[in-house]
Amino acid sequence: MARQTFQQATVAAIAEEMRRDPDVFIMGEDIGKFGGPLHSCLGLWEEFGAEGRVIDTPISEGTFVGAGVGAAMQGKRPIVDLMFLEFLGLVVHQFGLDGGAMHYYSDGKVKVPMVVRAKYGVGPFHGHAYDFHSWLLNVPGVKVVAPSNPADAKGLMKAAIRDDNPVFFLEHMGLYHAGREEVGDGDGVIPLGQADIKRAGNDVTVVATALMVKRALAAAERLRNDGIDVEVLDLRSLVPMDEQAVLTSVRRTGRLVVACEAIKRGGSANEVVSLVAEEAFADLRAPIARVAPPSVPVPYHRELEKLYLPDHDDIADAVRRVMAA
Amino acid sequence: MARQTFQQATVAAIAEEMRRDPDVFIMGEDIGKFGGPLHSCLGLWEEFGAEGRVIDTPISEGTFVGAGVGAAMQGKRPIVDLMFLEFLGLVVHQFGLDGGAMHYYSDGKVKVPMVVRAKYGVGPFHGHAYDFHSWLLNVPGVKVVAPSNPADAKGLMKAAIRDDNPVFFLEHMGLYHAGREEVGDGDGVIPLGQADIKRAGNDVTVVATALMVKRALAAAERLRNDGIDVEVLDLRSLVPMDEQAVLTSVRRTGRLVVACEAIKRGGSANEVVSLVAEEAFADLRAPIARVAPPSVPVPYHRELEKLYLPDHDDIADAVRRVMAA
Amino acid sequence: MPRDNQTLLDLYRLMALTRALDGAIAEIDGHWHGLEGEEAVVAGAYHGLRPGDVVAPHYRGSLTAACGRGADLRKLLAGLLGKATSYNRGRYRSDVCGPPEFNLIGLYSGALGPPLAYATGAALAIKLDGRDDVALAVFGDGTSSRGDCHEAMNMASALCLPVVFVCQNNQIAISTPASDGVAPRSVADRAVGYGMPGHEIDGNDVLAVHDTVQMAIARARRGDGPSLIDAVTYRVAGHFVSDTVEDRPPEEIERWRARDPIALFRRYLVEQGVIDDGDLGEIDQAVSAEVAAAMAQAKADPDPGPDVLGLDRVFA
Amino acid sequence: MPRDNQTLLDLYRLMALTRALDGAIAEIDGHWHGLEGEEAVVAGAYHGLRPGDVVAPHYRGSLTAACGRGADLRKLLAGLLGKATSYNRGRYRSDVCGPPEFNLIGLYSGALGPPLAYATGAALAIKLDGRDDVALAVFGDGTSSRGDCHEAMNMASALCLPVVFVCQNNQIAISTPASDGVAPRSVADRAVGYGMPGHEIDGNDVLAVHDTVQMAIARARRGDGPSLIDAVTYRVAGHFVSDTVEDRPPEEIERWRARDPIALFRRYLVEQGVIDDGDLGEIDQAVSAEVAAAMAQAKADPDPGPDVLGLDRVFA
Ligand SMILES: Cc1ncc(C[n+]2csc(CCOP(=O)(O)OP(=O)(O)O)c2C)c(N)n1
Ligand SMILES: Cc1ncc(C[n+]2csc(CCOP(=O)(O)OP(=O)(O)O)c2C)c(N)n1
Ligand SMILES: [Mg+2]
Ligand SMILES: [Mg+2]
Repeated sequence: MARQTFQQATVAAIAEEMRRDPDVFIMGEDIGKFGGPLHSCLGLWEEFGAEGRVIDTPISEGTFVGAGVGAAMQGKRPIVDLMFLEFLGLVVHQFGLDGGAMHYYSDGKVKVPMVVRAKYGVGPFHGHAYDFHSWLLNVPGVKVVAPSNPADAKGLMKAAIRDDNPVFFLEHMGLYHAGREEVGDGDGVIPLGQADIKRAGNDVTVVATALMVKRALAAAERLRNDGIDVEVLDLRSLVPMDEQAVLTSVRRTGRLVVACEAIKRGGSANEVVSLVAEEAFADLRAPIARVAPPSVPVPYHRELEKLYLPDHDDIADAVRRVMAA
Repeated sequence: MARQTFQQATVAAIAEEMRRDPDVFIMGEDIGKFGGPLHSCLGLWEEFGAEGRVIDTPISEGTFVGAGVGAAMQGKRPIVDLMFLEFLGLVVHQFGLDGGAMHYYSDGKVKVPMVVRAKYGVGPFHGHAYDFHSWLLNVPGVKVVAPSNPADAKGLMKAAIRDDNPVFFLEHMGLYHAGREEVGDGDGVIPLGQADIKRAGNDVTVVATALMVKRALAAAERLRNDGIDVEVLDLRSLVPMDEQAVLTSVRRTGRLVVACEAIKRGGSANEVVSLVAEEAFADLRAPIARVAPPSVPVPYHRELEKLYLPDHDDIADAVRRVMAA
Repeated sequence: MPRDNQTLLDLYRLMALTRALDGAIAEIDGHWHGLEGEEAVVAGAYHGLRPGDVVAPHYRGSLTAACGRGADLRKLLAGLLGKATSYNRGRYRSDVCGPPEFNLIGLYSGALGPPLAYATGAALAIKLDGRDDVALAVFGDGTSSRGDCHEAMNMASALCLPVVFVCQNNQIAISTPASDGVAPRSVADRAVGYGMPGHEIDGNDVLAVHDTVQMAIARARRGDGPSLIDAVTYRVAGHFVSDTVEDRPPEEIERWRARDPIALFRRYLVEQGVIDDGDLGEIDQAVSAEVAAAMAQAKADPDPGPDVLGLDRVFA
Repeated sequence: MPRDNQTLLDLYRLMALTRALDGAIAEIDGHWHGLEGEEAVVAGAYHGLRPGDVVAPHYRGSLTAACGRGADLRKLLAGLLGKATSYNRGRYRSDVCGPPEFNLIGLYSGALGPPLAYATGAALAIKLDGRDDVALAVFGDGTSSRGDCHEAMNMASALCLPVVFVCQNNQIAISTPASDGVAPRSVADRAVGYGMPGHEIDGNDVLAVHDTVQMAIARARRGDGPSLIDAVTYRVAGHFVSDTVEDRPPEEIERWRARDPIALFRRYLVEQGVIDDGDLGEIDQAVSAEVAAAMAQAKADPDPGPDVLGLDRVFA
């Protein structure tokens, strides 16, 4: 066991997998000697650089992600550091439409085992916060992972690297260097598609990922004083989604709040809402509530940014609303 | 009045707007003398080509859409023919992230009045069917229009061209040459954000756009024989969405089915579901049902394609399900 | 460049097969993108590769690439019809996407350009694995305007990857002449900007194509990095079969028809005494018969059943 | 190229202002992307434009472009702090995105590359409207690897648009030397591939930059189409202020520091008898005072209130 930040745990997972499997390599901009923006690849160059397995690329997102697809088709297991999720629009065709379709269209003959990692989210790094992961739910054949803490980040990154499909791995900048937590040093793979109850409760289910899990937990603490017992369900991966875990929880609590950092309109929270509205309607005792930023671009001034991003108060308010309904 | 196909009505709207406003121009691949794939621009070259307002571009999607953004910033009103919606991933950054943010980030000083039109959908043209419009709901600042018939196509295209924002205009290839209908020759602008009840009914609300409207109407006819009275609500534009129309209808019928051609997971249908699950829960008498393709890439063989795409039977089944619940 | 008679005859056979396929498919598929006039580029480029080499063919010529690598004709044609006997059981079209078991990278979506990145990635894998295979990325003159082309060439050069870029330059993209869509006269002019060798060659001369591609492949195998070849030919056909819009001067089309690459090569083979007219005719007949038989079989092959939809087979 | 003393002094002033801003901002913003050493490129490129000309500056130098076009210093600095008095009331950052009322195109998302397309579109609008304005698109050496660069240059050439492309080539992208990220030695080598003039110039010589840009602008105004200029300079600063990773040889940095563009230009002005050292010092002081005053005001300016969030102001 070691105490590690989200960034350290993620890099540790990558390093361990690179040691385990010589087909794993990593590429992206400034990830070599420089260590990657925000230290996203710190130490990898020193250990694997000489083998040519840490590759600095030109600023050509579509093509280096596409090169990841092409290398994966040849049996390698590329990890591509996209730097920021904001650049998803520059690579979604290669990663998603093509990369996600190859296994199906080839009747199983092509596999595309690759991971694209990307930083995002409102945090100490002031910029590139856009959260467009929701698009990927509507692209067949790709998986989406969004850990909320260092230990999950490590276990999920290992699973992502070992997965035989294109996996998009979200690294929240508000969590990245936000403190150390215990992280196992063993293999500790966390299978994709297993949600985790971060706090058990009986009155209402709050479904969240990444930073919103932290905020939901903070909201839950406050709501305890109001006598409201909140269950916080961390999806961990959005595709595949642990639908059973969501349904089981909501069937028990009868109430659902979904918190998400993507703007509300068209965000991935909608998938959770729709699942429950279709499958657990009979058990619902109150309207479902979404907590998400308004449908505006992320504003710049820190005070506006605060207004933009849901915090524990917003989540708590939504919980109170569904409790009162 | 004239009897026109969807394609003819759309081109007529463009021609009329180009006559009305010299700032309107159109660009894209092979839209000049060639007339555009599937005749998407037939006749425009002959009338406006000499003025340089019908511009053939190199195969550079991101850049010609970006050039549309840049020209719009200068006060022009570009229409960009993207050819196929399948190429959205090549332009979503320029059109959506940047184009959609400029008005907000500039505090209203920049306007980006442009239309990107794109063909898509399972139809007689065998290929490029992918429907990824749902992404755009999660991008601040862009509008999304998806007409279901020639008259709507004309009125909505006019509104899109006159709109001061980036508008994505969907042209379904299954509707494109699928028969003539009466289309007014007057100005007949249909404001974006006004849904249309294509069939009034009391038992269940079916919300749809584009080809799914046609199929929902066919389902409604069949369900009449079962004594089920279906209301078919055509959203016409997904952003802005006519939330009031949806809520009013569902509050009356108490039941909702949403039909959509995008794959189910993460599709725009979810936004309608979420709206209702949040705002009209008390009036819902049954679980909500989504009707959408499975989360696989569009298969090639026509029989597989048929299995993939929801038809009137699939919609009717969903209606029966929510009626029985 | 030394070449034996077998190579010459194989090249001829691949050109003849390409033409025979073209004719047979045009009869059944109004949307077929014919390649009359471009056979020298595709045969010259796709003949003589090793199994470990990876090819991302231009869509127009994709079937020739598959044939050149040993794919089964009947299965390919079944793939055109979406039959259950095709390489992917009808899930996807074979005319733009070859069977990956032959190290072919296809258009998995319909977008031109991105496959250049996939080929570049294949070359990266080859380099990482220390193989001396190469990747061959073929693209049209129209496609050369996509940013993918620039990024792939620049990156292949920066990382010194074994890729050979070939422009199947038929001087038109749907209706847009290369002179309007591609700013310079020759795509090969771009090579200097990437610090790689650039070759502009006669794309109707199958030996020029074959020799130049093989030379560039040899360079790549040696670890000396990428090359760019601009093989200038002409699309005698329409954009696709039922494309009736034709704005090019008839004389221009006729001039190129007169330079038909198959006729040119026939003349060469006979003049060089490699083969006589009669034996060439026999090759033509054999190829046509092969295509006809494969087509008849493919047509008779079963359609895919609902199980092929495979809702649970998206993820590996 | 004929130039009057006023132009020379204006160029000097813009360089001095750039440096003064650089120092003042570095003190308050650890994430500021400094441009010590690159002042000649930005001053040379952004001085002398007409109001109707449209500029998409490289992000590093965006403030200089705004100043060169007449934007208010205090408002710009307020924009760095997100204050309510900034051009957009705190909704967006001014360091990478200039006020559009000065015909500036900024980075509205953080992605480098797409603004080249927006500039190309502005040039298209200019051409459609029959204006003789131009668009100026400036980008870094690293950014030159993006497909956007290729597509914009190719399209501008194909449509003969009035765009001047300038590479602010500081020979590095974050940590990646141009030699690794940009395959050829000179970005100007790409011009031949687009059939446009290419110029490689000394980016530390403000007059070389100004003259070459103005020449290319004149060409564009005449309707003769785009040009590409590679202005080779050096990023003496780190990638951003708190960037402590430095892998370049100290001698290399020192060599370029010795070629400091401001010092070079000072020497020239004095040698040519345009101005003496004392008067130059006065300009420096005036500029510093102006920056200090604007910064003090900006700091004291109010933060935006919740109304600025403007949930209903996304759509026009
Ligand atoms: C990214 C992209 N844009 C547009 C198209 C539509 N399209 C299909 S074929 C074609 C022409 C391609 O021209 P070229 O590369 O010269 O190939 P050719 O058809 O001449 O063989 C176009 C534009 C596409 N498939 N992909
Ligand atoms: C499309 C895109 N990729 C990556 C980045 C991250 N990034 C910010 S600055 C920078 C370096 C850019 O290099 P260059 O164009 O040479 O400009 P310089 O920083 O040297 O002025 C990078 C990679 C970005 N902003 N946009
Ligand atoms: Mg072509
Ligand atoms: Mg640079």
